[in-house]
Amino acid sequence: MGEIRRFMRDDSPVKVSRSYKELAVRIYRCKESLTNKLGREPTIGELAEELAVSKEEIVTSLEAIQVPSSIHETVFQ
Amino acid sequence: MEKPKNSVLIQFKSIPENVSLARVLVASIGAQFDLTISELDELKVAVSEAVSNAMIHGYLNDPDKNVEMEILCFDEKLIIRVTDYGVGIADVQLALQPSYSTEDDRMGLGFVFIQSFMDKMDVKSKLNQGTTVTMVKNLVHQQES
Amino acid sequence: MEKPKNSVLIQFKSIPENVSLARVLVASIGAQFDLTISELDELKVAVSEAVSNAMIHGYLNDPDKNVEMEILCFDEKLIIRVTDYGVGIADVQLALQPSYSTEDDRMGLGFVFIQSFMDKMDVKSKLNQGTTVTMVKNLVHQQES
Ligand SMILES: Nc1ncnc2c1ncn2[C@@H]1O[C@H](COP(=O)(O)OP(=O)(O)O)[C@@H](O)[C@H]1O
Ligand SMILES: Nc1ncnc2c1ncn2[C@@H]1O[C@H](COP(=O)(O)OP(=O)(O)O)[C@@H](O)[C@H]1O
Ligand SMILES: [Mg+2]
Ligand SMILES: [Mg+2]
Repeated sequence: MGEIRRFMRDDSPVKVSRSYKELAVRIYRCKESLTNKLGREPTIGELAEELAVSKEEIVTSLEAIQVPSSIHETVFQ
Repeated sequence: MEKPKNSVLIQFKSIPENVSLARVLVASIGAQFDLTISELDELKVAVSEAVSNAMIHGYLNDPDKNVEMEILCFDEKLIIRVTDYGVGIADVQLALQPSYSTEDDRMGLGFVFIQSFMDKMDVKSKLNQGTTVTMVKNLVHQQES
Repeated sequence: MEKPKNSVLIQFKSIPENVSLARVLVASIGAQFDLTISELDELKVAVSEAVSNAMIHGYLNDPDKNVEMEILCFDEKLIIRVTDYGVGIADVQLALQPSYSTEDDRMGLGFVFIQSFMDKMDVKSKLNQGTTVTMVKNLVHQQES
């Protein structure tokens, strides 16, 4: 069993939060360049294709970098 | 009613982390319909407001209470329903007024945001039984360019 | 049992899009615990395998049936439970064997992946009543580097 794990895993110590931050930066850059190119805002699918990542990863990383800014969060603090 | 293409029901504890969970869930449904980031952001704000109202007002921040969210997907629209079984709203018309809040330090703009970002909103509430906020987002299918 | 810090219950239609939904949900829970990328990928693979088994084998791809997933978060572990009310498994021991599959074109490695990526797996099943796969992931709290 451990074999599959060793085979699949790159064992990078990089934390998810950092990788999502990096992806989010790329997403916003890509959004800007595609907006210029298309003359409208790109869809999530177009961003995913351009960046060669899944829509799933885009959604997760956009939410993961969300700074607590909305009205509700201040109340919980 | 026409049968939805997809339907998702989720139930989660009334803790702040789960506002983000509700947001990510609705965003990933939105992504299936290939919306833009701005459109996803609007959906997420509406859901955040409804879910945090359920937690803060409905359940008075009691983490052991459960909030429910139902998402129904049709070809032309999304229906999102957020329910709590908490204190309820005495006067819904009043609660919907811009800048009305029962708490001093709050802005009273949650319902205003929901109404401006979604195409339809309906609030059903009974004192001491709870509140259901139903939101509808029309899906405009854009021409491919 | 000790009370979970968070608990989430979700029910969704048995359609392929919802495998992705389940992955996003577990990823966003994983992000709260700030796992490493490899740990999160492993969680997502395990959940995909359990959820797609429920849809493909349990429900024979009937889109009107509902799959349930429950996530319980404790300080030191995550428990994820995937349930279907479908055909069930006649012989669980046999089904767990590497490369055993009741379908010719499948690899029969789903359970093997789950067992290798999660710290514990338990399968309960009854013919014509359904199947529950319970997976446990220990959260090792590493030193920040
Ligand atoms: N789920 C709910 N349960 C009980 N009361 C609610 C609920 N949602 C909203 N309310 C009431 O409606 C008011 C207005 O809500 P909102 O527009 O979101 O403003 P705010 O949350 O800033 O007070 C709240 O102050 C509260 O009294
Ligand atoms: N939820 C389920 N309901 C019914 N049968 C199942 C379920 N999950 C797994 N099985 C049975 O166990 C076998 C092995 O599953 P798995 O290791 O995931 O391999 P595969 O999905 O490639 O067949 C399946 O072929 C199927 O017969
Ligand atoms: Mg509010
Ligand atoms: Mg399988």
